[in-house]
Amino acid sequence: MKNKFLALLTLLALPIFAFAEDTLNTGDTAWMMVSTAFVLLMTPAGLALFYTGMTRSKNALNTFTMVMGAFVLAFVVWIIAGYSIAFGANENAMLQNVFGGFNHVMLSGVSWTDLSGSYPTYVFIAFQGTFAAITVAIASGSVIGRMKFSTWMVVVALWGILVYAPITHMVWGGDGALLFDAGALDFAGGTVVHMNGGLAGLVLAILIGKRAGYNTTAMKPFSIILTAVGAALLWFGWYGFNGGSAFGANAIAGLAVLTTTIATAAGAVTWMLIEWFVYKKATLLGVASGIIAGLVAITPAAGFVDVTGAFILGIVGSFVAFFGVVKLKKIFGYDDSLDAFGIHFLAGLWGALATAFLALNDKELLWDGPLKESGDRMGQFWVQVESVVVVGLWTLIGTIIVYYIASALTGGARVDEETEHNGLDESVHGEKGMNL
Amino acid sequence: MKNKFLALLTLLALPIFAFAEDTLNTGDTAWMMVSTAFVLLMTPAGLALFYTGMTRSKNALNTFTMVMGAFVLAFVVWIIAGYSIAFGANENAMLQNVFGGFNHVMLSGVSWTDLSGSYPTYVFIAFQGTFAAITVAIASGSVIGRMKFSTWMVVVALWGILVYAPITHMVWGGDGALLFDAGALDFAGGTVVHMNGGLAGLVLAILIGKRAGYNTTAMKPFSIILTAVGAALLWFGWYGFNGGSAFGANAIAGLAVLTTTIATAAGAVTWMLIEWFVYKKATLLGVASGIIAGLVAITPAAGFVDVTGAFILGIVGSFVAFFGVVKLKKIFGYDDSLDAFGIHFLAGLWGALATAFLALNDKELLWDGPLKESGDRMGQFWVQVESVVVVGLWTLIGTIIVYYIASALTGGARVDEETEHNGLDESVHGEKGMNL
Amino acid sequence: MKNKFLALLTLLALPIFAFAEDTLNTGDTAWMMVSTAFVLLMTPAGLALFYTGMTRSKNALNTFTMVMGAFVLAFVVWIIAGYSIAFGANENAMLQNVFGGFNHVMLSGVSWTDLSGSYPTYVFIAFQGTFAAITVAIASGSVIGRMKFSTWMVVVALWGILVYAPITHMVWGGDGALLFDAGALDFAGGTVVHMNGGLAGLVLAILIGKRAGYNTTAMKPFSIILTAVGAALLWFGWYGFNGGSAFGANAIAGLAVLTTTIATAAGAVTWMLIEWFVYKKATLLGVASGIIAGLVAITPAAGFVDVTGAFILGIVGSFVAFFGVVKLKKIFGYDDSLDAFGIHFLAGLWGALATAFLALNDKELLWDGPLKESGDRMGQFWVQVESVVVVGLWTLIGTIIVYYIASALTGGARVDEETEHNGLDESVHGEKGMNL
Amino acid sequence: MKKIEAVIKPFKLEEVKDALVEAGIEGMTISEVKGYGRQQGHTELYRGAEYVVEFIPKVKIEIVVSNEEFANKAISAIKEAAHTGKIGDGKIFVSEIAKTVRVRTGEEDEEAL
Amino acid sequence: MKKIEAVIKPFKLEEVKDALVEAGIEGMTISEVKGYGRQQGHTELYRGAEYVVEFIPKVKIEIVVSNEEFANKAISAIKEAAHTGKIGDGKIFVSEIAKTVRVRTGEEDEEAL
Amino acid sequence: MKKIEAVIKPFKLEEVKDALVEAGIEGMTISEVKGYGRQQGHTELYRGAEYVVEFIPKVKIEIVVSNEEFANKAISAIKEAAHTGKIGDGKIFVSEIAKTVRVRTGEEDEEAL
Ligand SMILES: Nc1ncnc2c1ncn2[C@@H]1O[C@H](COP(=O)(O)OP(=O)(O)O)[C@@H](O)[C@H]1O
Ligand SMILES: Nc1ncnc2c1ncn2[C@@H]1O[C@H](COP(=O)(O)OP(=O)(O)O)[C@@H](O)[C@H]1O
Ligand SMILES: Nc1ncnc2c1ncn2[C@@H]1O[C@H](COP(=O)(O)OP(=O)(O)O)[C@@H](O)[C@H]1O
Repeated sequence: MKNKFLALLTLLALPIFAFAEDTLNTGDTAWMMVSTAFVLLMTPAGLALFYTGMTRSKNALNTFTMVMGAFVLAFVVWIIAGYSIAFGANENAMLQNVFGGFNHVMLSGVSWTDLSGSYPTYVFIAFQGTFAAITVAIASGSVIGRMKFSTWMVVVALWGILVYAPITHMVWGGDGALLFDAGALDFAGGTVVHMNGGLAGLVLAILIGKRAGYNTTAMKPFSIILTAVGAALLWFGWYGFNGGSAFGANAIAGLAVLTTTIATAAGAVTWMLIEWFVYKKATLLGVASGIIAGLVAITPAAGFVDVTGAFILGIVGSFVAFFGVVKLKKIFGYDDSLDAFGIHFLAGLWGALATAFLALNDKELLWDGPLKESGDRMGQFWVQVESVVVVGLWTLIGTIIVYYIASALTGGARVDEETEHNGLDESVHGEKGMNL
Repeated sequence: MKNKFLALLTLLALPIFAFAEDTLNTGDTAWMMVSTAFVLLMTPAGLALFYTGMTRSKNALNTFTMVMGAFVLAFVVWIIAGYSIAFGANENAMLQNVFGGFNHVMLSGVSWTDLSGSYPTYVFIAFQGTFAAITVAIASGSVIGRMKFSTWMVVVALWGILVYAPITHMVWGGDGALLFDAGALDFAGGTVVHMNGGLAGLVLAILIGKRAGYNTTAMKPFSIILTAVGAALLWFGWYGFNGGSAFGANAIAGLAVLTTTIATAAGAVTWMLIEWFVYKKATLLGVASGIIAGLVAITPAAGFVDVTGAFILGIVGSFVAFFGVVKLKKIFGYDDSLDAFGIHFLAGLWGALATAFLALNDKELLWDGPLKESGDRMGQFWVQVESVVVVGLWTLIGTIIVYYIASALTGGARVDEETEHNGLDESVHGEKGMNL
Repeated sequence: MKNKFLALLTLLALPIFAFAEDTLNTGDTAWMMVSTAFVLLMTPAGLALFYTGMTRSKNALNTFTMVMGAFVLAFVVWIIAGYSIAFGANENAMLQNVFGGFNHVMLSGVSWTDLSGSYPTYVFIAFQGTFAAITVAIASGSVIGRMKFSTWMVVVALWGILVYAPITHMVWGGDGALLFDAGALDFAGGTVVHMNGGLAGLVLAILIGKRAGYNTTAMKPFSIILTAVGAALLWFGWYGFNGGSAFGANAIAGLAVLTTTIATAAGAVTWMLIEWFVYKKATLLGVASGIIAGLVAITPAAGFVDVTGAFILGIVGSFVAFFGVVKLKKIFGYDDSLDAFGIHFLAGLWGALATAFLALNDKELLWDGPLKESGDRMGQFWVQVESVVVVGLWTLIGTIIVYYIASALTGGARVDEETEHNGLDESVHGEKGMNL
Repeated sequence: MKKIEAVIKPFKLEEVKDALVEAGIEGMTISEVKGYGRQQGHTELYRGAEYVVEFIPKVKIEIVVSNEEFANKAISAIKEAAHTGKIGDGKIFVSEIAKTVRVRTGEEDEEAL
Repeated sequence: MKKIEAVIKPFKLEEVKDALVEAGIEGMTISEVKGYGRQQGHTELYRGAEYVVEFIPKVKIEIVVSNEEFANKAISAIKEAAHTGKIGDGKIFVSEIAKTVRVRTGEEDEEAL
Repeated sequence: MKKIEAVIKPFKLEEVKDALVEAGIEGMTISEVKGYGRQQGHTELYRGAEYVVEFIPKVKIEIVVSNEEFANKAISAIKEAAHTGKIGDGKIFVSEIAKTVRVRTGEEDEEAL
């Protein structure tokens, strides 16, 4: 796959050289267009329902709007500049480490006839745009119920440029990009998407503070049925997310489809069992949470591991996320409203690190890096650690900056007390979730 | 693409001539089957939820049933005669302008081994059938809350034959068909589907009259969450609608996938901003409406325009639809219950006309017509105007005729006052939307 | 298609012989991955919503959890042993009739580079796993509202091994398998999935007994809107179910896509008309039921029949299921809560038998059997009867055994009276469906 | 002080509220209730199972007024505005209130209304 | 006239209604309420957060009858039909109604019931 | 016996309940109601159509106590706990109850509370 990226980048940077082997393959093109649609569905339907169901009824529409609004705005930002920063090839080698430049602002220099390997570059751009848009939408889960919608919109726009695009460049940006050169393995976005979005959520949650009544009043979810449907749609869309990250309808995509299903099913069964042992009850929210934990954990490894690896990733992923959601949050007392950090960051972190040990030592699957070159698993592990630390720090600092700018531009990030009491649906959007 | 149609039609009309180049391509076939499934999903799930969420709770099931019932009946009618009228080749040259004849009634003369270009003709028929079925379902949005279900079913059946099939023939019916010969550009159905369905809605709304209490009582939507989920599913399915209208997994499909995403995201952001400036609030219904406006506006142009064109279509599309929904309806006082006209007709009209100016002057993309032949944009504009006027008039007259026949056959089109008061769910269907 | 199965099995059994013709086709691979995702969506979203909407509000979460929990557990079981039993080639010829053996436990012996015809074997395994998982989930519909969740989980695990896997082996297990050798026609699972799941439901319903208050208190559905959305998602996913059962993006898949759409639309229109004549009302639950009846009826025949056959299967399928749901249940007095038997078993039975008479006598479509060999329809009919009887008996006996083991292991299968009164959501899962 | 409880048809709520406000009554509390009486409910239909819905949706209005005069005004206002002449129009019940307190100010009785 | 308000367990509603009708009472108004009392609620569980549900779903029945006799009939009917013997069976409260009006006809008091 | 009905702001329910329990009141019944009064509702917005929501969500608490003393305790508890000082804090109404029955035991009046 790395070769695909390379081919793509070369193509973009040096449009004069046409590669003989770059002809459109209809099967690959069909799969990548389908994958784009699948990943799209994950945000305004999957994630939106997943989060809306978990929020209190008075914030249900606000939650949905934060996710859907984030998606459309982030996608616009992606086309305007995000793509260029992420996948452009900067002539300055130093900058190329983290920043692809502005050559492709508004997709200038890209034509509908350009190919990215065996399918149109335009499809690659749309596909990657849905990744950019879901990542920031994930973060919304941590600040539900208290952030101004206007602040959130500014956060979304800035974050797409300052945090998401550079991180994507570092990991997937081709030759000269920091973590790409280091040989980090991140098949479909364990670091880029899940750790990134989950950590941004935590940072925002801490900066904006807890919801009024947190830990003293009951905050009951609107409807777990919506959450479960959201989880099912996320699962469905994730075939595009992981399968599409093989960039073609090939055997690696097939592997990703299978490992994704196994890890997810195993993660869900695990969460049910944990609940059964701890509470003597298996909840639907638990099954749904296990599904997401499994999906997140397999993401960085989907095209690298085998059946056993998939089972391990899913099972341990559920334990890690369960711990994050049930224990860690209580210990540190932050208010990660819908557990974006607890699930996406932690399971993503687990997957990213475990990939070093679980990836098959198979040169046809691996990307360049210590493991492929010399079967050096510990070397690969340190590269994974490096990528986790770099991404983590960038997100941490970037999100803090973005938060303060957004807060300043919109006169404070937090809604007033009465609005929070009455719920954001009424005051912020002037709508009601349900009129029976 | 026009060539694909031509090939198809020739194939149907002259089954003796086998084209050497007509072999099945698995990638194209996969994409067209996927597109068919995607477009199918748009009606009984996407549009049904979109409308059901916006209606009053007492009419929620009725709304859903009108959409789902319309879909299944219209599809049956399509197989029985619609396909033949739309895509048959009439031997009478005069009739061929508007009417493909009855040769393929019940798909007679079409075999499962026939190809339409590089994929099975049966897939083409199913794909087009989902277009026929969604078009009439769109119109239901204008008459919700007062039309008898039996009347509606008769309207659906007749309209599919008398209005939809001939219009499709005129625009996409191949050599000898009126607007096809004129060189109208309608990539995926701006005129055929959206203007057509939206105008039919308005006509029916005016003929049947306003809902009791219109403009004097509060008509609150059942649940905007359902509407938003519906919008997300519509967006998802639209990749089949626009992408599938390239009739293969090719670079044009890739272009359509990208422009569709851009216009939609831009339309949604625009609607949010308009609401923000006008009402100081961004609503979820607004974001959802902007999504649909963007999708409709790009439909006739999806495979013809570039990034800039997509932005313009989406942004202006939202302005036009906002104006239709918020102002025009008030000015003229018609009761277009769920704004089928305000959004589908107006944004479709805008897209159809703007295509003349925004389409790329690229012979590989364009269909035969003034723009392709001589780069004549004004010439192309007048062709677009012609197609808009012809389609508009046919719909107008056809829908009036259909309404009166249906009304006569079912003893009046409107439910009685008490039924309207109590809501159609209870009296017409004997069900309740929710039993908590 | 049978050839595909053969190729696959040979490949698995004799991995030394590499077939020159087995190269990966990207279009077929794309289609099979899409089909896998589509079928996946059918259970945790489609079927879960379909059933949840029909159940009483106090059991809504329990219903959703039973379906979603069944799916994830059954898939895990499928990977561990189900696949091996179903699609392994047993060296013992006697056992090979019903049981593929344990060679591929945990998918041992299968590599990500293996192909199943023209696409990866891993995709075939995932695809078939979604079939295994939906089948047992269907059965849950019969025992909703009274079975312990723990019992249900044990039933799911055992049933996947003892009932589903052997039946799949018998019908689709390749040379030497009982009904495969007999020449049974079951394109996509009329016997394997629908009769099987539906009958298992009935058996469980009878063994566990009726719900308290059955036939004396009103048991109103939670929300038919959810049921209708579920039906729409099932319809969508069914393109993967039936279309994917052509195992490639070919003309047979195209045929299946068209016949599936026709039978479903015809089934839905039929149910509406029946209700109209019987009750003077067309209900949304009726339309949704007709959709499922049509889908089930076409399943065994989707790639074998033509347009007329599809109409007949859908129309009669609706009559049969209507009879099952409205009359048969009353006559015999069993409590098939959500009509898994009434719809899936009966329409599946009808489809399986009718296939003998409606299948086209076209050697390119047919599988080996009396009809293909000698055009012998009555011979084919008796083969169909044989397969129905064998599958029926195996399910009957197997399900009884599974029930008693599960019941013993979990201290009785039925929840206590108070739990049943209060609804299973509260006591079993400790959650509420909706907090307004 | 008097308390007036009226059970009316839901779609009449708006009109009744307007009539009450016009009659000088500016506070009220409403709730969704279900009524059983002479009015026959409809039948619901789910896959061949028919359920007679005996409890019919109604709206209950509660108003506390300071004296008989206002009570009579309220009763007439409701009687008129809620009237359709068909079975199920509803009932009005009047009872005695001993004490009233306004939470915000602590004012009592007449002053609290 | 007397007003009887009874708070009962929801699943007993059907039986209580039948008992009342049998006792000759043909009009009533019900509403969904939540009760707090000795009966302990269950615990809800959401991702490790446990909420004790202290307010338990109940149904309130309101019946206005013309005299003591009917009131007693109603009370016995409810007492019997709503009884399970477990904590939380509910309470019956009786109070005085000064006036009744039937909206449809304008009839008053006993005639209105 | 006395019946206290209080209409309060929903988000104050928890506090009011706690205050009542502290005051020794251990049974109550609550319901969701909507209030109309001086407090102005918000505006809802659907595609350019603006609806003023005049009926504002409130919670009604009903408590029956055995005597004046408990009634006063309850009133003070509610007055304090439900107070925000802003319009719409709600009202408390007190009326007379003639009889109380506990369904589970058949106990009557004071004993039933
Ligand atoms: N005795 C009663 N006690 C309490 N509520 C009653 C009584 N009788 C009727 N109601 C309420 O009044 C409503 C209307 O009564 P109904 O007998 O249907 O019609 P009408 O008032 O026109 O005679 C009922 O639905 C019920 O809510
Ligand atoms: N003092 C009271 N005032 C109003 N309602 C009460 C009172 N006490 C109990 N209730 C209602 O009666 C219900 C049953 O009371 P509870 O104490 O749980 O059981 P029991 O009546 O069997 O002693 C409560 O849920 C509540 O709705
Ligand atoms: N006369 C009344 N009868 C019944 N309920 C009333 C009456 N007046 C007010 N209420 C209830 O009290 C609530 C608060 O009243 P409002 O006038 O808004 O504020 P405040 O009590 O602070 O003056 C209202 O929403 C309504 O539910």
